[in-house]
Amino acid sequence: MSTGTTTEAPKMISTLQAVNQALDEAMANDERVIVFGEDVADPQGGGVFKTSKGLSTKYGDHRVRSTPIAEQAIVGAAVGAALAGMRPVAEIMLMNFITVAMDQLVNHAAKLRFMSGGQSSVPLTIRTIAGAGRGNGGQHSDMLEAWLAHVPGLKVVTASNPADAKGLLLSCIEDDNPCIFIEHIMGFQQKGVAPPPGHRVPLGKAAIAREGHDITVVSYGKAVNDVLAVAAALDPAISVEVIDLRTIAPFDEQAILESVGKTGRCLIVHEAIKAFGVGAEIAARVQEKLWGRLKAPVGRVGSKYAAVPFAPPLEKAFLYSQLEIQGAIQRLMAA
Amino acid sequence: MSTGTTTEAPKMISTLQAVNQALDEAMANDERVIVFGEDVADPQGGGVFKTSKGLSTKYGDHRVRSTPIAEQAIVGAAVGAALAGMRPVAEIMLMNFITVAMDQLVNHAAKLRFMSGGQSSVPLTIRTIAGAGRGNGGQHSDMLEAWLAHVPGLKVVTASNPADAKGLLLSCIEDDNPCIFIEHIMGFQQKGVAPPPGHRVPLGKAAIAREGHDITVVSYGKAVNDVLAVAAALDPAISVEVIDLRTIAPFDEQAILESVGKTGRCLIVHEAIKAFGVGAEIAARVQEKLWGRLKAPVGRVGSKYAAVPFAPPLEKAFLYSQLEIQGAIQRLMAA
Amino acid sequence: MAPSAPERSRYLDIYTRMTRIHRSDERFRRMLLGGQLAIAYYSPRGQELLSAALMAAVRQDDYLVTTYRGIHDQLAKGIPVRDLWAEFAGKATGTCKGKGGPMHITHPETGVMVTTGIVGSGLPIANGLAWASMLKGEDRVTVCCFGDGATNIGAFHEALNMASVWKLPVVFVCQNNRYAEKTKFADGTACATISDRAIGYGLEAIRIDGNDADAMYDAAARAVAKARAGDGPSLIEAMTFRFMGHSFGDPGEYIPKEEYAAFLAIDPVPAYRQKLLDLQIGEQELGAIDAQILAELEDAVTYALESPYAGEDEILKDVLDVEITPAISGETPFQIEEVA
Amino acid sequence: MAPSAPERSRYLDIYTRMTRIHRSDERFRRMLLGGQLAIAYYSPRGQELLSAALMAAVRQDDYLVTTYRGIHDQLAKGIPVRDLWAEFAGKATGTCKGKGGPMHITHPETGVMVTTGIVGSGLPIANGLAWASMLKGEDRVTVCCFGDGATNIGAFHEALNMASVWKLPVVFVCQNNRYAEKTKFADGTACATISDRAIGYGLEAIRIDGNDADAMYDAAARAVAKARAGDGPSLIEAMTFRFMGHSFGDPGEYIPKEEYAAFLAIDPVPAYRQKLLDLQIGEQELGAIDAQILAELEDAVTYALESPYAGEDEILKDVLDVEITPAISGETPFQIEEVA
Ligand SMILES: Cc1ncc(C[n+]2csc(CCOP(=O)(O)OP(=O)(O)O)c2C)c(N)n1
Ligand SMILES: Cc1ncc(C[n+]2csc(CCOP(=O)(O)OP(=O)(O)O)c2C)c(N)n1
Ligand SMILES: [Mg+2]
Ligand SMILES: [Mg+2]
Repeated sequence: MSTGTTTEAPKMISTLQAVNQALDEAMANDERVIVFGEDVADPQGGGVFKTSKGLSTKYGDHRVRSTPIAEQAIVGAAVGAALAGMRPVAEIMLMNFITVAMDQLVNHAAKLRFMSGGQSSVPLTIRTIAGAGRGNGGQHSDMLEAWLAHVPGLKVVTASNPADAKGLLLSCIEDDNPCIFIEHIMGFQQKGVAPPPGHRVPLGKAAIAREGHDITVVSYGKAVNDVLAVAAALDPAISVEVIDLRTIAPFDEQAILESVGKTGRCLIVHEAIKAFGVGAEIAARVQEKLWGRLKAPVGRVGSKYAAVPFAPPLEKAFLYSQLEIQGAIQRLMAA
Repeated sequence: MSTGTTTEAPKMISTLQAVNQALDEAMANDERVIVFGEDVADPQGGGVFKTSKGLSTKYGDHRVRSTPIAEQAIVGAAVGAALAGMRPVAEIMLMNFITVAMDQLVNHAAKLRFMSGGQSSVPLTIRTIAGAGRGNGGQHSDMLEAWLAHVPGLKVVTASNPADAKGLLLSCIEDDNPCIFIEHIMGFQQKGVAPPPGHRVPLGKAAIAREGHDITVVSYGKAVNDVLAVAAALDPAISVEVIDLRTIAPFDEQAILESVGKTGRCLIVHEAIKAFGVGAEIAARVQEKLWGRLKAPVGRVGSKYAAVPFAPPLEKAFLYSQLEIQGAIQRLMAA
Repeated sequence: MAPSAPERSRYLDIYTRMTRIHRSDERFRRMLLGGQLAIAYYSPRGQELLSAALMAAVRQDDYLVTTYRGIHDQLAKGIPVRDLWAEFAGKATGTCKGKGGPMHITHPETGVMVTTGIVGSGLPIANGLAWASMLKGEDRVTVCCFGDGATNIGAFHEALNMASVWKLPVVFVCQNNRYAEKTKFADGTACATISDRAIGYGLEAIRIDGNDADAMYDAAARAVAKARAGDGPSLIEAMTFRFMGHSFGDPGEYIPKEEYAAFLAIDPVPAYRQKLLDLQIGEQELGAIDAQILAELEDAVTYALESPYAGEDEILKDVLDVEITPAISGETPFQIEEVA
Repeated sequence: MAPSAPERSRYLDIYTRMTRIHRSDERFRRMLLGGQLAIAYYSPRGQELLSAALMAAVRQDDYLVTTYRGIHDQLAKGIPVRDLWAEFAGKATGTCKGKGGPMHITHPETGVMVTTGIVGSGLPIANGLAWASMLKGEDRVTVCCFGDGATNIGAFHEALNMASVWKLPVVFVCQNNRYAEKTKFADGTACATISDRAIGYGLEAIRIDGNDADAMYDAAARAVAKARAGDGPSLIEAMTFRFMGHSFGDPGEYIPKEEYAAFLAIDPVPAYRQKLLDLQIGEQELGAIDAQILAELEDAVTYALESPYAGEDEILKDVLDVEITPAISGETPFQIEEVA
């Protein structure tokens, strides 16, 4: 305890801890919350990334369960449990594995409220780990959020820092709609200020991660940190406003339009490939809704049009880079 | 046979016949072509939509096979057969069922050429039927082309008329890349001029379906016909140029930019929902590459942000309409 | 030998459910033929008694997951005929306001939680429902119906394995009508019987004549009791036959004439009526049930046809738990000017 | 009793394959520990002999589909050590120019068609390869390796059923090492043995000690001969054990000490060497093989470490059959100006 005048260093946590704490608090707050996925229980190590470590010991193996390797069964169990009033939080170990479970997510989780005429509610959360940078190659590194964003009925959420990870994941679990919460594989060790107990980050609301007046850069997840680094490097020559989307779909259109309305320039940055990515939707809306008020075309930075390669230099070449972000900002400033 | 001067009425075929003929010709031309899917052989009726009728009788049940209900096994068999040098043409009865086979398409078909460093080639074609309008409800009516377009390594193709259907499907089968060929459920009975034997429509090339100078409307598949109807109705008040994309991904950017460069206005129309759809990518590119040369924002028309409802009036309300296309054109002309 | 009083009342209960299905189905097909309705329709003709006997062994608060060919299951489970008919007709008064339609019937009041149009997808969801009951300490059982063709798809496999490992209170009922669309059982399925697959899931399985009401009822009652007692899932393979092809309009040329004739000779619907007559349950009593059901049906048809469709604004509702706004959907509202 | 000449040469062949795997694996782990390589690595330690004996029963032009834990299969199938090492190191000289990496090895020259990182996904692809051979009238067989955990996923089920209905020339080999990541067999799998599942696919299945080279070889030879003769697929459940955890760095705390110790006592690698010594195959002969393999390995390590990476322009290649242009990818090339 502080004895008075000296300011203590804020307590820091990692994203890994944030996710773990969010699951822990959600389970403590609401006994309808159940956690399951491959190897998530403690006898199996508490998840390959240890995100659920300690939970099965604390809450019992009836509420925290390791599953067979069967993603359709996992997401299906989440759909069924949610229909019956539980708050299932299922882990799909890596986002590429969601490709075997899209039916349950898209044809069922997303549609049952609508198709039942509002009788059914599917308050499930799917946590999944995604992203390149670890040399995991073509089948373990994809960012597929654009698919899910294209599905009415789903919410797609991701965080750029530990406090948001905790607050957003808790909001997903408490939300009455099916939510997909994406964690970046390279972000688990990222440290940040620990949020106070009870912290929530509302879904559907973007954050101004940095204020500026020359250009708005919209991003989400891990990429926000790259954008912030570039923004800092460009300061004061170019004053960059950074919007952290937090909820990718449905996204906070108003926050984007307000910011770009002010700066007149917009760049979208994400790790997923550019073609048909999330940036396309944002660009399409911004150019339409701010017609005549833009000083430059809306720009986009994404990773290359390829599968994610294995070799480190190729993986690096595949990924968007801070240099590309910077170049895009400069190009838009010069337009 | 014509005896001389009188012009004969051109021979007409339906899209159903066009697809059937394309499969027939492909099988006749190249014995590596094999056709399979649920109920596609003649003892099972030649496909629920009869697209493969007659083929198993003509080419034998070793080359035309009805499969178990197992879409992962179907697409996987296509991947394997293609790797071994065949030209598999597999049917996924309805596009919503592709949700259980995305892994094979995305993690395997699309990536094996790249991940093998160019050693593997996966020349498969997946035909699938999609679209609303028949009261088939939420799980049988989706247009999911935007997902596939977001996957490097896949080509996504669709036709707006019988001749194109035949020429494009043949091109897909002959192409060395994995191709998804989408047939609209409401389009099978559409009639059009029969193409001459040997007819091919190149992949990656759009068609100017109608010339005009006031505004460019980009569309694909069945929606092209709606756009053409609106364009005709607006003529001569507004001169609409209509681009039929034919290949959705990778699309013919040059054709779009040339047309919009000329007209200065662009609207994209598709049946899939607007948010995060194919139109977003086109809009994002057009506004960027034609910056300063547009007379209006790039507009989009799509279906509503919802699952496809069952009741006829609701399904109609869900779908984009000719009236909406017309309204969007008028709005862009007034901008 | 005359049945005991409880038996008698069960027979009548099953007869009532069967008749309700049978008459509804008949009437649907008549209306489709007459053009008064135009929907994709998967007739359960031939599978009525199976469902009637199965659901007689189940509580109304037990959960049901079924498929596009589900009207027999839904009526047998207890969805009021009016509500179901109105949904089939796409009306605002239907179970799902016309938004789901015949392939997507939900009616939580009678435990009908999911009707899926995706082959095999109901099984994983059934597991989730059952797991929830288990966690809540309820003794509710989940019944999951599907066809023979569905047993070849991955979801079937994943779900049966998980249900068994987790000892979930599910009763999986394969209504084996010997055809999947137009594919004969053996042309798509590599095993002789679906029950052969149960050993691969450490599951108790039983294969019965699903058109024998006693066999069906007994198998269901045993499986339900087992699940209710916390002793885990079972698989019932109920053999049956469908007389009307895969969907309305399918003439079924792929069914050998002799096979069809053989099953027609043992059509469960007249056979069950005859059985009850043989058991000294009088024509009068059955006739009263028939009449009551026909009246109920007339009322439902009128209700369905006369009910209004839901308004177009329903498109914006039930997508999320809040109404969809242009900012969510990316819509650009604009004025439509009519062109001359 | 001394082995016959053909037996003798087979034993030596298997010994050579086993040793090549064993030494490569050992060396990989040493380099990972030493930081000379940094890759996700799934050691086949304990499964070397299984693969060596299996591939000895297979022709080089037979197809192989395997998984992330595939280095034993790949080396046993004949991929040159150099090429494989270079790919593991991500180099331009690797089998896949470094674009695939260890989890995605392809080497058509030796029949290695697909290595998948998606559990279970290899089985449907194996069917397609086998079907192609059948259609071409080739007598090529497709061998498909996967783990015990993979038998719980849908693709396994769909593929085995289709292979059986279509009588495809595939040999499915389940390398049952008793763990799927950190999950014990029985905690994820509802049947006592994987072979129990075969009846559900009308498949011939055999369960053997995969670490017994003779049993493994015989089972494989029989299944391969059957497939080659056009008599359809088989399932081999080869029991084994992995000593190094799921992936490099996994200490394997979830494996009971006694279980581990019991398997270590029958470690197939030293056991097979001893067996050959017992069969009067001299230390000298084996030593010569050892030495040759160590030399081959040294060469491969040097080659892998000294080879260059592929150039960044490889990103644009092999995505489609043509090079990717900005018009395809939607890229906007622009000048990057350095900032102070
Ligand atoms: C995943 C998927 N694939 C294909 C279909 C198309 N389809 C609808 S019903 C059906 C046949 C199902 O047969 P079965 O399981 O035996 O049920 P039945 O219709 O005989 O009751 C098929 C293939 C589908 N709805 N879903
Ligand atoms: C579809 C899918 N789900 C999950 C994973 C993560 N994963 C990789 S290996 C593995 C365990 C597989 O176990 P097993 O099949 O027994 O093979 P082993 O590793 O023991 O050789 C899991 C769950 C994956 N790669 N793909
Ligand atoms: Mg059936
Ligand atoms: Mg294993």
